[in-house]
Amino acid sequence: MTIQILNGLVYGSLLLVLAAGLALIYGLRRVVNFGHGAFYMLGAYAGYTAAQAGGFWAGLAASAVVLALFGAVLDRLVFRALQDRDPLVTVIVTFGLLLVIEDAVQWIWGTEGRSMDAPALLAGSVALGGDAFPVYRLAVIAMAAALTAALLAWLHRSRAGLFVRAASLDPAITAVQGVNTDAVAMLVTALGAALAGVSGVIAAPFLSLSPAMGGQILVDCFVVVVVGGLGSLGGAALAALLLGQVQVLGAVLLPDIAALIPFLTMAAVLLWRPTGLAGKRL
Amino acid sequence: RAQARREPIRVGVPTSQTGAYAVLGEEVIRGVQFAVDEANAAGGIDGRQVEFRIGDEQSNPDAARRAAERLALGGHGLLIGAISSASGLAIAGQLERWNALYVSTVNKADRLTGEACGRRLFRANHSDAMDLMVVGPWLRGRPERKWGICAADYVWGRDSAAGFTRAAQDAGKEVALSVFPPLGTRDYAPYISQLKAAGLQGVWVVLSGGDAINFAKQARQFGLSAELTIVGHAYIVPTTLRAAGEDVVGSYGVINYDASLDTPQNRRFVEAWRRRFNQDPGEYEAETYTGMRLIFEGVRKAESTDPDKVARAMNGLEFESPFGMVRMRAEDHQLVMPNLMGRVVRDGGRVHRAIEMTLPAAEATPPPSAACRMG
Amino acid sequence: MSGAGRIAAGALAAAAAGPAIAALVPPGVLLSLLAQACIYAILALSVGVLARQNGMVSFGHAAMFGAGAYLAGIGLGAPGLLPAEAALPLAVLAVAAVCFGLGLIVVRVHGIAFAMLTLALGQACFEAANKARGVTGGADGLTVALPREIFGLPAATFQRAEGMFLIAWLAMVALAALAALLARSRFGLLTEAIRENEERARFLGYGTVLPRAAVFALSGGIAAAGGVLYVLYNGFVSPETVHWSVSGSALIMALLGGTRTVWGPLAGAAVYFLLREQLVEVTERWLGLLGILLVLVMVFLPDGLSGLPRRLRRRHGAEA
Amino acid sequence: MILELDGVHAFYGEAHILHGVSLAVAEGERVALVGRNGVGKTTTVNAVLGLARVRAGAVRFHGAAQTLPLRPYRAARAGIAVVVQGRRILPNLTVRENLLLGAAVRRPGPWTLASVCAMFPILAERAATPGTALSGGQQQMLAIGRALMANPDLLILDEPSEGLAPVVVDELGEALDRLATREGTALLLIEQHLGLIRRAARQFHAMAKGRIVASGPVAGLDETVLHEHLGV
Amino acid sequence: MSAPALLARGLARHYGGVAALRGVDLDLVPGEIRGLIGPNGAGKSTLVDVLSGRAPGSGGSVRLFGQDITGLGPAARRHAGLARSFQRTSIFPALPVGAQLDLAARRVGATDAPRLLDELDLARLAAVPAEQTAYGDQRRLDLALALVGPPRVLLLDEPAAGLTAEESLALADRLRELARARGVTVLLVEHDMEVVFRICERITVLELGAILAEGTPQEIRRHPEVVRAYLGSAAA
Ligand SMILES: Nc1ncnc2c1ncn2[C@@H]1O[C@H](COP(=O)(O)OP(=O)(O)OP(=O)(O)O)[C@@H](O)[C@H]1O
Ligand SMILES: Nc1ncnc2c1ncn2[C@@H]1O[C@H](COP(=O)(O)OP(=O)(O)OP(=O)(O)O)[C@@H](O)[C@H]1O
Ligand SMILES: [Mg+2]
Ligand SMILES: [Mg+2]
Repeated sequence: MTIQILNGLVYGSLLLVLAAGLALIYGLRRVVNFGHGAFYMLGAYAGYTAAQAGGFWAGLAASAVVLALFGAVLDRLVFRALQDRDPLVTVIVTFGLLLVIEDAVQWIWGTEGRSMDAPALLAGSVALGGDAFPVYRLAVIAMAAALTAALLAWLHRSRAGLFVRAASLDPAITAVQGVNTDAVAMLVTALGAALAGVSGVIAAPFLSLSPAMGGQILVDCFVVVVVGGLGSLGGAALAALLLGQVQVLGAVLLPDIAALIPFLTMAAVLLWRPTGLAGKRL
Repeated sequence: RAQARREPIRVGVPTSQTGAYAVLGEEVIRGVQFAVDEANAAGGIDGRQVEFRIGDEQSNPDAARRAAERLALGGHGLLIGAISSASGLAIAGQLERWNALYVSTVNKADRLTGEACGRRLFRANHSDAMDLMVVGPWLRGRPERKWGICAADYVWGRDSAAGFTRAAQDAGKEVALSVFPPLGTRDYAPYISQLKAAGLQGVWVVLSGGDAINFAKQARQFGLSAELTIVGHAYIVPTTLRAAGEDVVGSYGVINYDASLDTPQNRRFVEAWRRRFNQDPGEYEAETYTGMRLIFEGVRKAESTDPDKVARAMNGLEFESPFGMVRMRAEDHQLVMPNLMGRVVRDGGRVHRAIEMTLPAAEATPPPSAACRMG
Repeated sequence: MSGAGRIAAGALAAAAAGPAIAALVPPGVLLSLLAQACIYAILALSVGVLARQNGMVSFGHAAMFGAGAYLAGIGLGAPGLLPAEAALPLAVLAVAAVCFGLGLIVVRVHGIAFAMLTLALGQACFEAANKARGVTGGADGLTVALPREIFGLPAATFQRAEGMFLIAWLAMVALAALAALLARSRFGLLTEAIRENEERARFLGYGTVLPRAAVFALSGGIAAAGGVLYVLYNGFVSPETVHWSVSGSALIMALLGGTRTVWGPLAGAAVYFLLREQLVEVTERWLGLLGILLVLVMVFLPDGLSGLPRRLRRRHGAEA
Repeated sequence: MILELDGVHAFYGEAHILHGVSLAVAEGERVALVGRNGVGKTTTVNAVLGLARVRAGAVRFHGAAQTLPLRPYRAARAGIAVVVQGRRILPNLTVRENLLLGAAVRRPGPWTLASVCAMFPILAERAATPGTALSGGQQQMLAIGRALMANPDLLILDEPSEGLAPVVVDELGEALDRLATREGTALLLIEQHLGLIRRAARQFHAMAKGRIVASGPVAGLDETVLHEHLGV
Repeated sequence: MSAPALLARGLARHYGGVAALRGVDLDLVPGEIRGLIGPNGAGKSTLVDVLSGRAPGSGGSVRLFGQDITGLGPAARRHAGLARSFQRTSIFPALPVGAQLDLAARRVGATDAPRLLDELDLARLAAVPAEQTAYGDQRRLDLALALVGPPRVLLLDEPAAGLTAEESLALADRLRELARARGVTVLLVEHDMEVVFRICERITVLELGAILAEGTPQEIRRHPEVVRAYLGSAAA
């Protein structure tokens, strides 16, 4: 059972990094980013290509940089133009982005699945409770924990973090205080996209790459962000870990409805607390 | 009359260019393309050139219906190549209305040649029932006694799991644990951990596409594939091998077709294919090619491209294919063909499949289903 | 009540346009596409009604659409049980009734969270359709054989493009007129008020849950009606019809058209559906192209297509 | 001049609200802007902030003409702080964080967390509670404190007395007076409360229908003028 | 003597650790206009919220003309004859001003909506969506939504805030008229002392969630505690 809890933690950690990006972008731009899964995929493929030349860590870095640039450009060209619009409009726009990215990835990398190796440093497995557990999976947990801690500290301890939180609550009033909210939003969208990219690379060594990978994980990611309370990072973290556990336990204990478990969890949480676990933003 | 003779043969290919099955769609298109080019290079079929047109079925039966409709009503009424069984079934219901025929080359659902069978509906690939026919004889020769099953949780996975369980019991084996991960599961770790903990000697894996790749990778990382025998249904296919070859070395599986199949027709086919694509043909490519050969022979026999007449001509038709001489059974429109069992091996740097057992066509094809009543 | 008169006149004119279109378009692929576009327009209409009256964005309407289709399909498949004339309306009513009950609970959730909740419920239906093989045929789908006659019309009428286009067109016009009348009614005004400020509506003495649930039920019923037509036309329904991507398409259609007007979603559905079909024809890279078009349209047309006339008029006015 | 509006025409969407408003506030000047509901007082502020669209005319900060459309953060960076109408406290930030946000432009000056809290002690008491958990009047104090944190050259207040208890209004009047005399901060005060206007402002402009219709010293705000523009 | 219009006993409410109301009693005679004043944060809005059913109280009971309405929701209280306005404007932003009043009137079978529109100078805005009107217009609309009927008991949370002095006085006169002619009972929370002193026969002063004083305007004006904590120069 310890192994299963650990398994749940691994998937939860991955979701956590991915969902953090989604929550950030939602917080700042009120954009329910349907393209987030596509960002994740794009990050994975970009990382894959870079990793072939320079190894896993180069892939990770490259993916973060490429996706951050992509996010910044997107924010400047599209999200900013949409900032005063009905948030629903942006849903369609991000859905459009999703189509464009998926198509582009298929075009560039083809439709066949690919796989990427874990870095040599983290290959192999360790004995845990008398059973082998891949080292890389433990590293995923560690990477996610470190990233989340850094992000939370930044948001709640730094001046920039204060501006980010303020801008996500009321951009107009924040701007009136002298904060360049456009720049803040661009930074945050870039950061959110980079997080998606990074999680794509983190996932690659154990979940493999395919043009469908983004769509599959997107729904889980939405579940996490909504269950956590829209735009709340702490809530999303909690929800990601919860979902990871619930999925594993569901697979083991209630196999017949395993596919429904994320949805049932979400429905249950929302009916109990309509605004999600955190109930407020950021 | 001479005019009519030169009328081209128009084949419609409603297949997945987008969506979950786009990879398979590429294979189908390669199979069609190859067959068409080969026929045209040989001066056409009875002097008729062959044309084909693709419609994107988007891995979705609703879109498949529209794609096929557009092809059929636009004059490409000889249809081939939809991916999912549901797409095949959605098309099957409309064939009369469109005056079209459909040859399945990927759909595996038994229903297609069972309850849903029809005058204009043909299958040139292996059904699920056929795949399970090879498992029994193979299991008998194996030492493993205690088996587990890991199957995708939908019709195909459930049917295959049930079939395997029956075959195992007939062979005097035990199925101790069955797990059914949902389709599109990303992380198989919880299932792998369960399989490991159950003290099994072998696992029957019913996963395809990205699911198969994920499972293969994770099974190796957790040491599952090293500990016990893995046997798969549509699992050790070329796409899995290309993406995760190292991870499936040593795994067994049903193989519907392999380039090493030893028939004279296949040797010719593989040689030409390699020249053209610089790689070996896989099952969907070979089966789609076979389906195209069926259409060509049907047209030749009917001396017409009218789908109605071609469909009639296909009944009981025997023709040469990479599988050897095969026959389109009139009772249920299933192509009677052999089936194989094999293993992934590495020799030198190359990872490929080696055939371990061949079940001849007569044994590999179960008798026609009683549920099929040809209209 | 001149407003209601206008709606009736508009509906009659639109209804009359149906046979005209059917006469102008040669039977074939295009007419079949138009018939399907009408069916999806009904689905988009249902999403639009919910968005307009309740301010609720559904990501699960494929479930109601699919439920209508499955229930009708199952009803038609068991002719001994029910005559088709009863099975079809019952399918719609059953979905509406379930939606009403569900609505009493789910309308407490707002905004994006509501969208996600409907997504969850929709996916639950998708899984159920996949799992309940005995009833639905599972992933391979349900093949439905129509009885010889339904409502006195030969089955072929429903399965041929000429027949289905007219039926779907008239159904679409009738349902849209119904939605428009609702929007103008006092009940419509009340639901809009609740949409705008639920708390204040309560302080004005209104219960807010029942009206919202009623709109949810109406919307579900409209979607189910679309589903019934779908299964009549295709003779087939599979879980993909219930998948969230269909809900997503319906939402895109509704928003593309604009949910401020009742007819917006209809226009959105027609444009989106036909555009997509056209792009699929033209290029293998249709997905990316569709994506780019969506982005451009939404960036440049804030209120969707239904905002276009007003924008044009304004531009015109500015020039004059 | 810290702030100059020159023939400004401002819009919300297509609605033309300001029809050529000209108005200037010099260093240390104390100006009141009065007028009935809906004449465009708030819109004038919003034009300065870029929250209403300026389509014609010029807006200058410290003599520098601003490019249009005006970005909302320009005014703050030019040393103009605003207490907006309706308070607009950020709900999930604490009282302290709301105040720190006011200091986003980091201008040096007498106003710090400590001195603002000295002026409104309740803000220190409730420093760690969310901003919207304050009562209406407390939120108004927070909004004023937030604006002061910017150490502005010009403080614009849009109906700051709304919701404040009479004693607090007295104190506010005194504080604004002090602010103007001791720190030399210029004031632009939009108010209905005559006592506060008299206390804090020296000049007035009266608005009607999107235009400035009268100006003069506050001392000269006699009954007839008031009745005409404010309806007293 | 008939039952009191509004009778509250021991009303309490906590926000986390903050006790916003600590056992407040209130008796309103039918047709009375009661002023409720007190420093910012004294608990006035909280009291209105508890009375109107917006926030659950953590103790105490409320009776409306003898009927126990303690457990009822806002809609039921409106039917029982209790209406309120909001300190933070609460209207229907996208709906036209006139339609909002119709809606409010219809539920209680009132016919005075058109007259109210006129009297509150909203008639010219009848077809304009509320979000496009000025702040003061929105404040008056909020007020109008509470006034239709008129209700038997009216809870007003700073109705004069954001109004011009002239409008405030007109409002005061109108409330007095309502009370006299229609017997409406009013609880008026207001910081504009001119309005309060003009129309209230009795005034309750709240501080720190408890009643500090109660009396006639003259008494309150002279109450040293009230002058120090609240009135300041307005006492003059
Ligand atoms: N978002 C908006 N869209 C369209 N028109 C608006 C909008 N906001 C305000 N208006 C209109 O602009 C005009 C001026 O409004 P403004 O808020 O500037 O008035 P004001 O003088 O500040 O009034 P008040 O004393 O009530 O605050 C009003 O007639 C109002 O109807
Ligand atoms: N949501 C909340 N969470 C925590 N504390 C709150 C909340 N709402 C109000 N309070 C506190 O309760 C107390 C009473 O607030 P209330 O709004 O009733 O005051 P008030 O008398 O209406 O003041 P004002 O005249 O400023 O409107 C205040 O100290 C306030 O800070
Ligand atoms: Mg104003
Ligand atoms: Mg208050």
